[in-house]
Amino acid sequence: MQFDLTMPAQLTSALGPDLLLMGGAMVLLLWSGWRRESDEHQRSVGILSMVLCVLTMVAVGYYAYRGYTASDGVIAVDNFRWAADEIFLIATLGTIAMSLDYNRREGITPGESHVLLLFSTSGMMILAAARDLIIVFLGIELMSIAIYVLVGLNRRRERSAEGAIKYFLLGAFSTAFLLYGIALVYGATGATNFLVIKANIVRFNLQHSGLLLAGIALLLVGFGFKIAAAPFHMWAPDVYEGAPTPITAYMAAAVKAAAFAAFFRLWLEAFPTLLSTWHEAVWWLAALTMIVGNLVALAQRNIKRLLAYSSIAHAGYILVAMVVGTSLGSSAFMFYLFAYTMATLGAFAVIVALGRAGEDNMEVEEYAGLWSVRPGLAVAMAVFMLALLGFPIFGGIGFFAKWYVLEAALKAPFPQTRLAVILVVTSVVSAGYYLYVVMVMFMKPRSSTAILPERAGGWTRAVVWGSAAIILIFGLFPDALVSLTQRSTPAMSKEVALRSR
Amino acid sequence: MEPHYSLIYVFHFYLFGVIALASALTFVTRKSPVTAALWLVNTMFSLAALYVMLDAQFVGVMQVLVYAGAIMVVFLFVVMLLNLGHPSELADARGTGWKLAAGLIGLGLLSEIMVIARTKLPQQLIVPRDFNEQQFQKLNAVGMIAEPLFKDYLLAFELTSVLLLVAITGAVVLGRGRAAGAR
Amino acid sequence: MASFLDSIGYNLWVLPALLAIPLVGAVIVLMLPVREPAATAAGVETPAARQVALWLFVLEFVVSIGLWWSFNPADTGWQAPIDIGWIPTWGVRFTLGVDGIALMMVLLTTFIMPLSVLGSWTTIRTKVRSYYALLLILTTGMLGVFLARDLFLFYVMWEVMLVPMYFIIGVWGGERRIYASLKFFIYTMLPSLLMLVAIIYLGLHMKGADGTPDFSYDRLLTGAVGMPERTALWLFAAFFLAFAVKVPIFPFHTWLPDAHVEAPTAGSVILAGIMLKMGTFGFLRFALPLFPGAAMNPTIRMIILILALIGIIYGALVAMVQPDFKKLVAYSSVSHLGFVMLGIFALTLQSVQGALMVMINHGISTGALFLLVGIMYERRHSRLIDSYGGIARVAPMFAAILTFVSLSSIGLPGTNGFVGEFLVLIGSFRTYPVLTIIATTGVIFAAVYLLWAIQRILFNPLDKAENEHLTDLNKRELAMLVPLVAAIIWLGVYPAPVLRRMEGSAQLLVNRVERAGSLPRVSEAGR
Amino acid sequence: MLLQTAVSAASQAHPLSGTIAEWVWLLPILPLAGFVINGLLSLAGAHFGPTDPTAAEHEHHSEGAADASAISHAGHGADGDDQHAVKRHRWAGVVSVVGPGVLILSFLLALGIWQAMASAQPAAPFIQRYFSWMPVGDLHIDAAFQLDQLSMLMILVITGVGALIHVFSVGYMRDDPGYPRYFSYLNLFVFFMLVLVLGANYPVLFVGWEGVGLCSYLLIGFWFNDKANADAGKKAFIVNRIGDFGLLVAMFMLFANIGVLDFIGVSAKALDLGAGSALVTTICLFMFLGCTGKSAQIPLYIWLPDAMAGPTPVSALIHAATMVTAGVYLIARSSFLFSLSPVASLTVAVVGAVTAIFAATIGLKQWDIKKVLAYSTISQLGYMFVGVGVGAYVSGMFHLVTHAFFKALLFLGSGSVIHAMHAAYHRTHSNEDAQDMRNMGGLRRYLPVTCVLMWIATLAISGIPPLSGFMSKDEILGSVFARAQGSTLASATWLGIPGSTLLYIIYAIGLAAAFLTAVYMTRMMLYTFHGPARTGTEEEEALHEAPWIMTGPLVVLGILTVFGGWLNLPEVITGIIPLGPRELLAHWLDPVVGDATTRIAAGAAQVPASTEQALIGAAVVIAVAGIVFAMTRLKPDRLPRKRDAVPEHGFEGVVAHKYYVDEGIERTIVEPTYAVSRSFLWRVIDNGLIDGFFVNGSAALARGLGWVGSRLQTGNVGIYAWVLVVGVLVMLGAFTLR
Amino acid sequence: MLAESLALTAALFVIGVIGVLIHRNAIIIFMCVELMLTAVNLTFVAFSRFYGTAGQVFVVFVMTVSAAEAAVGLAIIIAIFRHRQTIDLKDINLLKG
Repeated sequence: MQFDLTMPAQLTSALGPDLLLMGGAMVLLLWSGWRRESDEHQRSVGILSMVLCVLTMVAVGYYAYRGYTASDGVIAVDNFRWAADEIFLIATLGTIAMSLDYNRREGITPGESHVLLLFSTSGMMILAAARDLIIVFLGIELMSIAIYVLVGLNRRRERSAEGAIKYFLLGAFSTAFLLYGIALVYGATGATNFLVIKANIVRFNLQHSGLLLAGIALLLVGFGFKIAAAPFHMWAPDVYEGAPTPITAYMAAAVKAAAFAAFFRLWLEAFPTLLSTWHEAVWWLAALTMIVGNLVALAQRNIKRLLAYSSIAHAGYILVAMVVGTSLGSSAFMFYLFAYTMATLGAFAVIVALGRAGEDNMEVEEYAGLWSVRPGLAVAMAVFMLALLGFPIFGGIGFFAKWYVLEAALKAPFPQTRLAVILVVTSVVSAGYYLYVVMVMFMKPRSSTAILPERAGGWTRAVVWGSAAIILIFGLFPDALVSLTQRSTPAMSKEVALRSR
Repeated sequence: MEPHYSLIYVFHFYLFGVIALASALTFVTRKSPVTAALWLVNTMFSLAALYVMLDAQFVGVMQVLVYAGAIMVVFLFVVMLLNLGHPSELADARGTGWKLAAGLIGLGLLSEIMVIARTKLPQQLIVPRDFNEQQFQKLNAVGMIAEPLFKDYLLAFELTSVLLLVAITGAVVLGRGRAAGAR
Repeated sequence: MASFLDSIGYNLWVLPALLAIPLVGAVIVLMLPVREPAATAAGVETPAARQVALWLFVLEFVVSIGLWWSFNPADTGWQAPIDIGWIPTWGVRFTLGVDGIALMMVLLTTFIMPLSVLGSWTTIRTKVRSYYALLLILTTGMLGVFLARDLFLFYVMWEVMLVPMYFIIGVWGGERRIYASLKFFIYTMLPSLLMLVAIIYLGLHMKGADGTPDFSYDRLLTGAVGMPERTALWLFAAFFLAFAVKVPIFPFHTWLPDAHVEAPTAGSVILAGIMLKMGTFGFLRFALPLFPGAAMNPTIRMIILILALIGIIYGALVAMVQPDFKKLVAYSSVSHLGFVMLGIFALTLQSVQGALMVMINHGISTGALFLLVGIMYERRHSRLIDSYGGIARVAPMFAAILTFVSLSSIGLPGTNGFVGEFLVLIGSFRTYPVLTIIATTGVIFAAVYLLWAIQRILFNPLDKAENEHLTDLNKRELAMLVPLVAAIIWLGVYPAPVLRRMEGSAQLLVNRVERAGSLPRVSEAGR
Repeated sequence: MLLQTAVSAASQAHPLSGTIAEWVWLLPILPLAGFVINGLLSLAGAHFGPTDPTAAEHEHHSEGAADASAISHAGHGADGDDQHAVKRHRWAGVVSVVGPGVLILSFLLALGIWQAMASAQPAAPFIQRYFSWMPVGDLHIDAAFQLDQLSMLMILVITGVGALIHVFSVGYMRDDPGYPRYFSYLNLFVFFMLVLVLGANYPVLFVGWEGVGLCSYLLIGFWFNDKANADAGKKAFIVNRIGDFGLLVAMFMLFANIGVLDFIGVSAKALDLGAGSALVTTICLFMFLGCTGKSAQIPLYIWLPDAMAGPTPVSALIHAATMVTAGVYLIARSSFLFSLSPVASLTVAVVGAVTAIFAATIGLKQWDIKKVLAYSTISQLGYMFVGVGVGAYVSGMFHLVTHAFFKALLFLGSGSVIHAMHAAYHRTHSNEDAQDMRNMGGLRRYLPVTCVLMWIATLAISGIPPLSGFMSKDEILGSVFARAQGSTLASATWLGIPGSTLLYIIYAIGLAAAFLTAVYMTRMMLYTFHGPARTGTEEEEALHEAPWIMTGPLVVLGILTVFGGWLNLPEVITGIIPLGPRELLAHWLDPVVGDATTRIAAGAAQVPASTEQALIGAAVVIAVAGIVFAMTRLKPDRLPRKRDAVPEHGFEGVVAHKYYVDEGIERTIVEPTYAVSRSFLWRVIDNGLIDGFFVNGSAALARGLGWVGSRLQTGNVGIYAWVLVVGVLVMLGAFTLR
Repeated sequence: MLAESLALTAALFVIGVIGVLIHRNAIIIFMCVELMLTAVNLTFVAFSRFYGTAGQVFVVFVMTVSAAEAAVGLAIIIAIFRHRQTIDLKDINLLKG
């Protein structure tokens, strides 16, 4: 079935899963305000939010299964969107599950926190669908504003507030650049719809329009900030450290994925004809991000900061898939996103599981000898670290993700061999800190004064083992996932690939 | 295809432009948040005037109401609430070296962005010169905004509603303060 | 024997079984109930784990030994082949097979592993289950490398080896184990990843009609020949680096002393005995046949040969001055593997066969040396040569075996060491006489460093009070050394069956590389 | 299958097939079995360690202490031959039977085979292939034995002299705690020595070649608890390895050029290398490098004097009679190569001659009785090389055999002396040196049999007719003289010197060395057996002749020394006095070396009988002169004891210190190698440059950059905004300023 | 007047950027960001003369977003003030490295 997006009813249908999530979130907002704030209430809201997530996942799956398409319009109805949605929803699910335990421990009682997550996720789903710069802008804002709040959610932690203000100020600052970019692109092409922009660029021969180029540059800045690409990454470590750990996981996994999804769609659907123009900039962005992220991560001793830099580095790897700018790039991108999301979620879930109230034990060294007291968590964390490192079998799917990106880079019309080499060399650097975590857990003796971490909550453990299982199982049999992602390319990008050759 | 503008129009355009720039410059150089806010309001007003001159009457009004009226008032409110006008808070700007560097960077940015001023817009896309005026005549100041807002940009409009809901919820969650946070 | 093996369909299941037994075994070992060290008679946590692991490795060896008879030396193709789809969308297949070269490496692996379990018998007291499980997983990885016929599978297996060894060194190793394990991991990972890039490039280069990449070794073998020279050079460089570090060739060797010294005994044995062979095996299986043009480029060949030569002499000289016996043995590996590299790149049938023999011999002799160092260490908690002296008097069996194994490492005729070195040198002389003469001086240095070391350990006055009560080998230690000694003699006196099994594959390799290497290259401009 | 039929086909054609010669494999296997039995017996006394060495370390402490201290006591005070018999090994009886027994059996078998060969008179060697050792492509190396007249001769010497020395050892070593180990090594040595001479190709020869080196190493370091002994063993092995390197290279060159390594194949294809070509010269020179190592010639002679650290019977067997002559054997065996290269042959002769005179001078100033014999051995080996060098292969081999007799006798005799001295000093718990001639003197009173036998040997080595040494040495000198005119050697030039001149010089050197030999041997005898006793009064009572099991072999060797010359009586002597059949050995060896000798001597002028007789006369006069010179000039009565001795000065000092060659090598080669390896290669290159700078340096660089990046992350949002804006500036510039 | 408008917006935007760079007071920085957004609004308005009223619609959206940001942003500023009694960014640097 094809939706006609000019008809409001059909537009609504095309937005079914998104609306389901938004509507459900509103109901839950009412429900969370209904009772006095308490931990039990927070949990009930959380569990209902998870149910809503699952329902939305089912809806997304159904839409994908039915293979709906749509006329050209403000939103896209394609597999790229559904795949991205599922990733966001999985991340949200994991985040809420962790939050249930985390909030109890930290005394965070507002049930609205879960609702805000849901709203943020709906913003992401909009982002994944958006084919209009204005929708992109609003999606980003919808997502971000909720996150600003969520970062500062832990009112007892000064760090939480500090993270919030840093994220907020810089986020608003970067939004201004993004918006300026949108304005300039609009000015140059007279349109905000991706497909029209592409058509107009070709039609009016705008490849060298200063307005357009400046606009693209500023858009790159805006997206670069959201995905935490160097040199627009500097907020990330501080904010990741300050935010409550489940929110950090959410930012590292879902927010980044959403920004990437919009970024990818915009670039592939609106500016494919300018490949040679933006190619070099994205190339440098990718290279710089990989280098900076991995190098600075080496100096980290705080596990959350370490993972923050690691996530910066991974943004660089994903950018490699972008540089390729082909459908192979986009399926590699989707595969990578999935792998990265699972590993990041799992790693943060371990951190949640091992945290103590007040989160003052975020040093990696705190995990010394973890293997002897919590062998399961230690092994799971090792799996996540190896997955992030991109190691086969033990790191499961992480290796295939890297493989796929490398394959995409080398298969590109202009093979990105040098970028691939940078990727692998910086990956080796990353071994320095991923293995540092593993080393501390397995090879350092447990200090006699160390406190035995409490047994983690059931939900958190479920996240840990769920993501570990997914990573390992797909790490042995990735074929189903590969063929899924091969179909999850933006609807228009086939043409792109052809033209860029 | 720039239309021909009357001298008086041009004069006023430049006048408000200069006021806006001057206020903005004064705004960024103030140390006191209150003074700064007031200079910013001044900039907003000048811009509102410019909007009106550019056939965006509704937006001009909104500028005054929303920006100058609501947003900036909230800013001032917070400044007052936190007692940020206190002299001890005023040594806020960075040193001269930083300022100079910032100015240089600003000049650099400006020179780069200025390519946009040289760009010609694609002629085929440009609506007739009196298009907005006609719309104004036909649909009045609100209607000419409302039509695209509720037709072409319905989705965006609905999203802004959700956005506001989120902002409110967020502000409440954050603002309930320590007392609420305690179990 | 062959007909019996046929009757049980041996060739159909042997290779997957070899990979599966250790994996299943690892699960079994991990599921054993934990027993605290204090509660067990031996003072070892969960002593059942080591028994189970030992019998699993014995089973593995028994299963693998059938290959000796089922292998047909006249057939130069893949034997006991397995071909299962794995990731069809990426054109990756799970293909296994043995040729003469892989056969010997597999047998070497399955032979060394049970002995290394015996070597860890009493030294590994904590986290015993994990230790043996890692050893088992490691075995799968190593066998996978030797058996893989798909470059993707090969790479996966190649990396899989790394993690268990990382943990074995890092958790059960010596004082500087953390440094050593990280160094080992990163040192090997960097070039491996570059090789990964090259593998992907190759796979894409060879893609089928439907655009799916193809990583099948056999297809790449024929397809890679027409590659432009520059491309081939770069790809060869990537493979070269990966293998060179593993070998290790001269300037890439510094991970080795650290890793060997810090690893627990079994770790050193496996590292030296099997894992170093991965590098040279990689050259034989991949780097040379895939890029004959690049490998046979006179300049490159000369550079590699000179590095091999430096490795032989330099490794020996540096080994000579090591105060730590384990480090000495580690550096001696650099020297020995230099001979292998010389043999491989001299590329005559004799030199390649010799290189293969040195690989096997080095596995046996150096494995035995590390076991002996472990035995010393267990008694005195010192690896320093100076802490010993004259112990032949109190530990005559130990002395006899150490002397014998050292002599085999020196390459005394009649032991395995001679056969390998002699064949390498006599073969290399045909193509590179001057280099070979220089390499032959390595024979002298080997005698210098090993004899000097064993003199200071076994002979000289028994002047340290601690050594006067040193105990001789016990029965377990004797049991793990005797098979090695027997292998040393067997391979030294009657290596012909081994040589005959490898000859077909070696000949094929030499022919292939020589033929392809001498073809006029397709120039960049000509395309 | 194929192989076996080939073997049978080849052997059926041979006259020796089907005879006792088929049992040739048993020759080396017997000593090997002895090695295994004795080796296991030597380990039978060992105790198994505890099941868990780490855990049980302390528990075992008290139990093992008594045992270990008993054993370790045995190790202390071992000094030279000064072994303190603490307790006889419990299997000593068995060992005494097995050790010499296998040798005697071997010798009997060898006699049987000799009998068969003597009757069959085969013209071609008898090849026995057992299995394919290293078959790789066109390289076929079989585990095969070759039985011909040359190897037969060697086998008889090895098993015969070997058996005598084994028997002697029973008496000499019986009280040593390492008795079974000693015999296992000795048996192993004989095994390898037989492999060496039986090998049908160079690689199999090389197995024996290195194997005997190994046994030499083990036996020199037999009393390993003394560092000097262990050092000496190691030195022997390493120096030999240098030689082996040459032999290896020679093999490589042979294979690379003619593709075969078995003796028959090489001799068939040797001409393909080109007579007199640089190639064949190079091969021969590399091979000769191997010989200099094994046979202690300049420049690789340095290990042999140190090798005297081993038990004296070992010195007799390995370092005098058999192993050290392997080089001579190799050249005789490779005569088909050396005869093609006059330059290489001349080199062999020159090196032999120089070694002969050089070692003889050092022998003049040695005080240790065994060291004198060691330098004497080096000197005599030099003669042998002169012989084979000038293409007189039979003469070389002849001297080899006679030398085996009289030098074994001398060594065993000195062993008898040391045995007595040692026992005496042991009785008085003295720490005096039992091997220093300054501590001896007048021993003829206590050791009459030994004294007489050693005098016979001394006269033999000095060249007094009709003893065996006279015959063989004279033949060599005669050959040199004969080849100096008209042979291929004489017409060749060596380093610009005409071969003819060179040969005359070599002849002169030979005579000079003969003089010196007579001098130092007489000196040794005088100081040891004559003059006043310097042993010490208390010790003198303990001095006595060795038991029959030691003197018995001495007597047999004495007989051989006297009559050994009959093996190859030269025509010039039989022409004067009909002592017996002439040139038996030359006829015997003719199938093996005949062609080569002919080739090298081609065109040599026939030396007139009168000249030959004059030469013999001169040689005898010189020998007698040497003895007389020593008798008259040396004053044994005035010799101080070792502890009262003053060091020599001037040239005498230099000679006493062996021309400081060991010290020179130590300073110029050994020490610099260690120093460079340690301080430069290991510390600077390995730890510093590669590991420190490149490996850890790059890691440190990455960490350093990371640290810097981490410092930039100051926590101040303003800075983040700055970085962001700079990024914007660059990004915008990249797009708009193009 | 397009060029003039665009130049003016660029200037205002850059002034906003400079403001962000030179100030340490969170509220003033936030105001500077508001100035930047306003400058962008002028761009939209300027283009709306050429491309129709859509540009003006965008301005409405931007204003809404500004308002929403203001609500959340000021709440965050109050929150940090509660902890630190200051909103000087120089002093808000617990998180670093």
